[in-house]
Amino acid sequence: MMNFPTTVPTEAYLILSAVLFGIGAMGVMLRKSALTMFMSVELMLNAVNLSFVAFARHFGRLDGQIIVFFVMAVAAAEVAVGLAIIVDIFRSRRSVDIDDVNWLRG
Amino acid sequence: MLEQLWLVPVFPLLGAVANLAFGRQIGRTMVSLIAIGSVALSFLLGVNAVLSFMSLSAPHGFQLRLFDWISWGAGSNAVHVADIGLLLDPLSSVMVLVVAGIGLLIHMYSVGYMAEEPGYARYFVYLNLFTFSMLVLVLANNFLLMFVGWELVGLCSYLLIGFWFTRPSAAAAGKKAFITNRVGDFGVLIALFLIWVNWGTFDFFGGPGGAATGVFDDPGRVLATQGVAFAIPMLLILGVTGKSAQIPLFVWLPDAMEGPTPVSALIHAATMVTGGVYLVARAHLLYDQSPDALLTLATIGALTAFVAATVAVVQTDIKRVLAYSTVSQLGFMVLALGSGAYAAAVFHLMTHAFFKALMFLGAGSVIHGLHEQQDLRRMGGLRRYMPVTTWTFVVGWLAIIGAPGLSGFFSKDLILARTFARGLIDPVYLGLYGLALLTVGITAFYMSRMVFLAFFGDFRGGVDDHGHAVIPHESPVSMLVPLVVLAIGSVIAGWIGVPSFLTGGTSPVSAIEVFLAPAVAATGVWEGTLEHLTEIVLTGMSVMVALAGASLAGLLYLSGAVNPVALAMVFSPFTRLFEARWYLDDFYRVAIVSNVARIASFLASFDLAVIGGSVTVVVRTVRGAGSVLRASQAGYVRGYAVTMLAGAFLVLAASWAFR
Amino acid sequence: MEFVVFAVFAAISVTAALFMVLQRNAMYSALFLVLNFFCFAVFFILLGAYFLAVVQVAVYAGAIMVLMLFVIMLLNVAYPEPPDKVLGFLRPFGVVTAVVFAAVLAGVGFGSKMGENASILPRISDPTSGAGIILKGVGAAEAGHVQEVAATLFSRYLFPFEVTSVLLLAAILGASVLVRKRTEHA
Amino acid sequence: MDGLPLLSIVLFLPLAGAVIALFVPGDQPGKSRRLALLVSTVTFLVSLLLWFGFATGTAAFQWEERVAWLPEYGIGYHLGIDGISILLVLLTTLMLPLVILSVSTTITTRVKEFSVMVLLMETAILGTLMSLDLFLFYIFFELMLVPMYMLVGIWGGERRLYAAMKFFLFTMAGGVVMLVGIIGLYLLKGSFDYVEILKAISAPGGALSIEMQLWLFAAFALAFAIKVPLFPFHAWLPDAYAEAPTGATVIMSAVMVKVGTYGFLRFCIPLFPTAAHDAVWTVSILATVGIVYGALIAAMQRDMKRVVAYSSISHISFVMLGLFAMTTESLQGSVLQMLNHGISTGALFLLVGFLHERTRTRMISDLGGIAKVMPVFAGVFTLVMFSSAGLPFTNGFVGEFLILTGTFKNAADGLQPFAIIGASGVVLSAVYLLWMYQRAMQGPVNPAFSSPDDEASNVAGGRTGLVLDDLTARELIVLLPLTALIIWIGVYPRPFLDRTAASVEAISARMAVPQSGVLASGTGARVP
Repeated sequence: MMNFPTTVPTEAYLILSAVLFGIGAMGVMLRKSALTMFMSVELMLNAVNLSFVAFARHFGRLDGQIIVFFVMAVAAAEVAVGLAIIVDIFRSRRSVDIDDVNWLRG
Repeated sequence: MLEQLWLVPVFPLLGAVANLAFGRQIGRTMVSLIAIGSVALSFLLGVNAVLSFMSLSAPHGFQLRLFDWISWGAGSNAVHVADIGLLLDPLSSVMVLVVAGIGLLIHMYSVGYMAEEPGYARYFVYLNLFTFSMLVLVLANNFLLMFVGWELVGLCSYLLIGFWFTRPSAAAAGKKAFITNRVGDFGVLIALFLIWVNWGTFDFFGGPGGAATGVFDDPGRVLATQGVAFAIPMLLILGVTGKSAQIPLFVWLPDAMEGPTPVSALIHAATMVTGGVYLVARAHLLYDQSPDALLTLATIGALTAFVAATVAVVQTDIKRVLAYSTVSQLGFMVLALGSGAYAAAVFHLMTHAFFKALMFLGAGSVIHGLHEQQDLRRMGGLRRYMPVTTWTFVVGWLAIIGAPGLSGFFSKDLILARTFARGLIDPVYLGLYGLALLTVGITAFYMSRMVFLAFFGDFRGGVDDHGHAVIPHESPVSMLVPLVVLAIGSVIAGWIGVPSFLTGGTSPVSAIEVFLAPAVAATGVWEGTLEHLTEIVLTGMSVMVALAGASLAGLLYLSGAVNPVALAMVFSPFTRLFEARWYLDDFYRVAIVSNVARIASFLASFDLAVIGGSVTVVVRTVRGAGSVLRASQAGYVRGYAVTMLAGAFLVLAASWAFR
Repeated sequence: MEFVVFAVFAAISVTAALFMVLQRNAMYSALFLVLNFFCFAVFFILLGAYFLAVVQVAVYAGAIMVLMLFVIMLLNVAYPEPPDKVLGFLRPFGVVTAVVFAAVLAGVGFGSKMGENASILPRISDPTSGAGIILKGVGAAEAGHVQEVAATLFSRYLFPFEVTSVLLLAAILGASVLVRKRTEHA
Repeated sequence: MDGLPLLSIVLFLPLAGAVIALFVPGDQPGKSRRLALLVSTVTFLVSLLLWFGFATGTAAFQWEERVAWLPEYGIGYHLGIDGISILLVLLTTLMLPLVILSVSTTITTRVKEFSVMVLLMETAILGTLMSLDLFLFYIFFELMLVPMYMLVGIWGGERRLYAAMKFFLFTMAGGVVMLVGIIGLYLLKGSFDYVEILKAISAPGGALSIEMQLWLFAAFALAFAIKVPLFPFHAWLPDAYAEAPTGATVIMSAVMVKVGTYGFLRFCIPLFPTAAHDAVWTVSILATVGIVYGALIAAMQRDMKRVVAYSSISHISFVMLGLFAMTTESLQGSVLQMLNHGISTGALFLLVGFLHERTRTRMISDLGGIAKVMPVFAGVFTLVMFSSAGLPFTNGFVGEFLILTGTFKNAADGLQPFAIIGASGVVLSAVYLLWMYQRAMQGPVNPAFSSPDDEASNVAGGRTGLVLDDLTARELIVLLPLTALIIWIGVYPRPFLDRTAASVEAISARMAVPQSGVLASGTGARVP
């Protein structure tokens, strides 16, 4: 039987967090659907949350957890406004393809 | 009553303010009453103040400080650059009486002269304002307040010359007068800086409430720095040449005749143009320090007197003859100042105020009677149509050419005598005396020419430019009364300066000089006095010269013995020079005005091209860089996401590498 | 035991994440994301953040994802994406960038050696210095209790907490303005 | 009254008004205009308390307010005024209601936004004048740009966007460099608080090294020189002044550019005395060039507004000359001249605006004989013109005379030539102003215009072309305070000079220019 550590080291959480963050980032870059991009952003946010909580345990302080609350609040706000924008774009373009939305071209 | 001195300038100011505020509503009678009443009150208070002042024992001057002006701080930190205060001394006494007195007469005259004028109230506002400003100028107790009056009279002059501002020539003349004066004021301004730096005060005299030591309490302070002792008088001379229309800045005065004639009489003959003379007389203690400055002044005066007289010979406009005559007479005053005979200058200033105002008003009466005709060639024989005007004018004529017994005789001879006396010490002055004597002859000539052409012979102006018949008529009584008063003044004003060789007094100087002495007596060592016999000879000479000039005019224009046109042909190089006014205007136009304009237009295009252009270059550069960079802004969200992530990656990698 | 749980759920979450990202159907992506959020809740429990775990399920898996699904169904765009025409080069480039980035992040995690002395972040040397809320001597397991969290949130972080409410209010207003039916003058 | 935070009230009243104005419905222009007028008037009335309560004879800051803001960076909310700022604060609070009242017939679109922007501008300007914290000062300094950009860009003339952008970029560029200077100063002295920094610098051994002073001085001076604008940084001015709507031009010329001169006096000179002293010649040359240059170019302009714009460069250069002569007289003159310039230039722009409103042209050649048609207008114009030309018994004379005398007095730095050349600017100002007056206001009446009285009078043909009414009651109300101040300051400037004296003397003492030719002990009076 392998000799598993009894507690999971903080590094493990950080690596997991990095991997999930990378996957999320990949989603933002690969997906053309605004909705899926949005979900990928949520995934990235959660990955960051994970490392905050891991650090909180590591340093024995609550501040990391508190930050997660704020991130969640921001995420909620972001989702509300972001989805509203997507709905708005869909109304005018009948599409959520992000590449159609390039009016800000310089 | 001396404490009420401040009311003397304030009344005209109140009159101006009242007419400015209500002049358009209250009707012409009220406007005239307010305007004349305020000046009359001012005159009466002035007389009263002068009498009170003379009754003081051994008076040098009376100083009345009114309120702080440019000053700040309190206690030991207080700084008094200048305060508002008045000074009454013999010099300002004479000036106040002249200004308020002549001013009063001209206000009265204007009622008739300007009766048909739409801008009636405006005219009297300006005239009252001028009286106020001139009184401030002569009553100020410090240089800065005097400069205020000095500038304000320039303003009023501008406003009144341009009174008929819809005439382009009037508007241009007003501007020319103001700007030319400003050039002169530039010199005064620098002189004021020097005074402040050297004395730390502008007060003429120290006294309670002001500086402990005034400029004139310690005029020798500048002797320590020789340059300053010369510079201040020279800079003030620049102002004098502007205000008193001397070479090289006299060009504005003939143009100033665009204004209404009473204005020409008051401002451009009797009072404002004598401001420069007053300034030098007031500051004579500074001039006494610098013989060089005095000589400059005398030379300017003599040359101006001569040049202006020669130009006057060829003028055909009655007002222009008088204008050049004024310049010439001011030249005499300045010559007197330059000779150190300040009292003589002030004396001539006073007599000149009477007879020149008289002649201007007479000319105004003529113009009025001829329906705005000013050309001498279309006058003639007016004595039959307007007798009062003619005979008062003749009095003025006799006074100015120096007919014995009249005012001009005494004052002009005093100047000649003093210049001659100075010449005994400094021979250059003998040359100036000769020039002045010649000018006396020319003066007699052109003045006689004018009188003969206008009032004698036959009337030549039967038809005006529009073909209407012109019948000359005498002016209304309101215009004639001032003429008569001034004519009387032109006769008797000189009697306060009768030389002692005629009165048989023991004093070497005349009564007016005695009176003025506390204020203007030269402090130098070289004020010469002459033997009575010498004075008699000099007087005889000047009378002879004047007689010769008048006789020549009689031959040319009265008897017709010599044809003036033929004579002019003989002297054509000279007449052309005179008619071109010695080319001074042309010189200014070519050498200064056009060059300044050229520089200015160059700078304007420079500003547009270089200063503005440099901005354009920067803008172009930025815009070019922007158009390169904008290619990267394709507007694709995912593209931005990649860029962001790549950037974050680079930052991380960099911090990893350089950890 | 803890490690085993961690390993299992780590594998699930990574797999779910990959499926989410690679899935062309938005509806399926959303469901995989929900699964992912549950995994995160488990990690929070492992890390002693019990209250957060509850909130994670309630807010993320509950509220946010319901909102998303609602929008997906509202817009009825659960069709497969068309192939990428405009930014085709992004596909390999994006994958590479994301992988490298994740690797770098993970490298940072490995290299930090936090088990010994922290090199990335400063360790609080003196717990009594009062620079923050320090857990009172007990194990980290107690740290996630509601009481502790609340005490911190409503004392030291009171002001940001209040500001957050403003943010949420702004989001509500913004969202309602954006999705409002256009009136005639638009 | 002592307990009230008077400065904060004056400072934020306009801002509060702007916020309230935002809630006025956009289709009720009259309401927002009246609101703006009311708020700015109340602000002015409150600021009068500052004027009357101001203690003379002390250089200390008055009505100081100090609240820690970001204490870890030494940033505080620190307000206070002294003799240097009191006049400008009053000028600002006076000009703004006048501007709002003056534009009611010209600004007819987006009135609400206009009112908001003008009120915002008032707070920004007052903030720069009251701030005693460099960070706070910088915020207000940059805040000034925003409303002014809008005012020019939205309500301006044909090339408004070009002018607005030019103005914005110029001032912004200067401001950013100043920010670097401010941060540099913070790094050296550990505070953004002006009073603290001044104290630290004045302490023995606390002075900055000369290299440091020069760099920081240059950073500050660039921002202010652009704002003033000092030659050759004036490229933004003619376009901005000419294209802006009259109200904005007045705010800019009368008030906003004073922040530049004020900044020189408040920051550049006291904080970096050695560098300032080294810059005396440079600034004097630029100022003197500006005086003559502006005057000559003004004479060449065909647009009345541009004449006034260039004349404004010429006149503000007098202020700069006086500031850097650093004698008591010249500084007093400069501080007063800042006020005078605001009054005279502001009034001139207002008058040109009123004329433009009627004639629909500003080209001098298209006018002519206006004085005949609009006599009251011409009268006021004459007064203001002569005030601008520095005629005695108007405000311009007192200021310019003090500046030139004080500059001349500074023989130690050899500034006499500058005073003399500067004095020639007095001549030139008469040239271009009178020339403009002659061509626009005098001469035969242009047949394109006629007076409303013409029908009654016997003018041939009666009314022709545009009928030009004389000044209305509203316009007279706008001009009355300005003309009254022109005369008041000209005849009795003492209340103004007294208020500035102590602060000015503190600065001139700090700079310690050797004063030549000071009167020695007297030798007795002669006049009884």
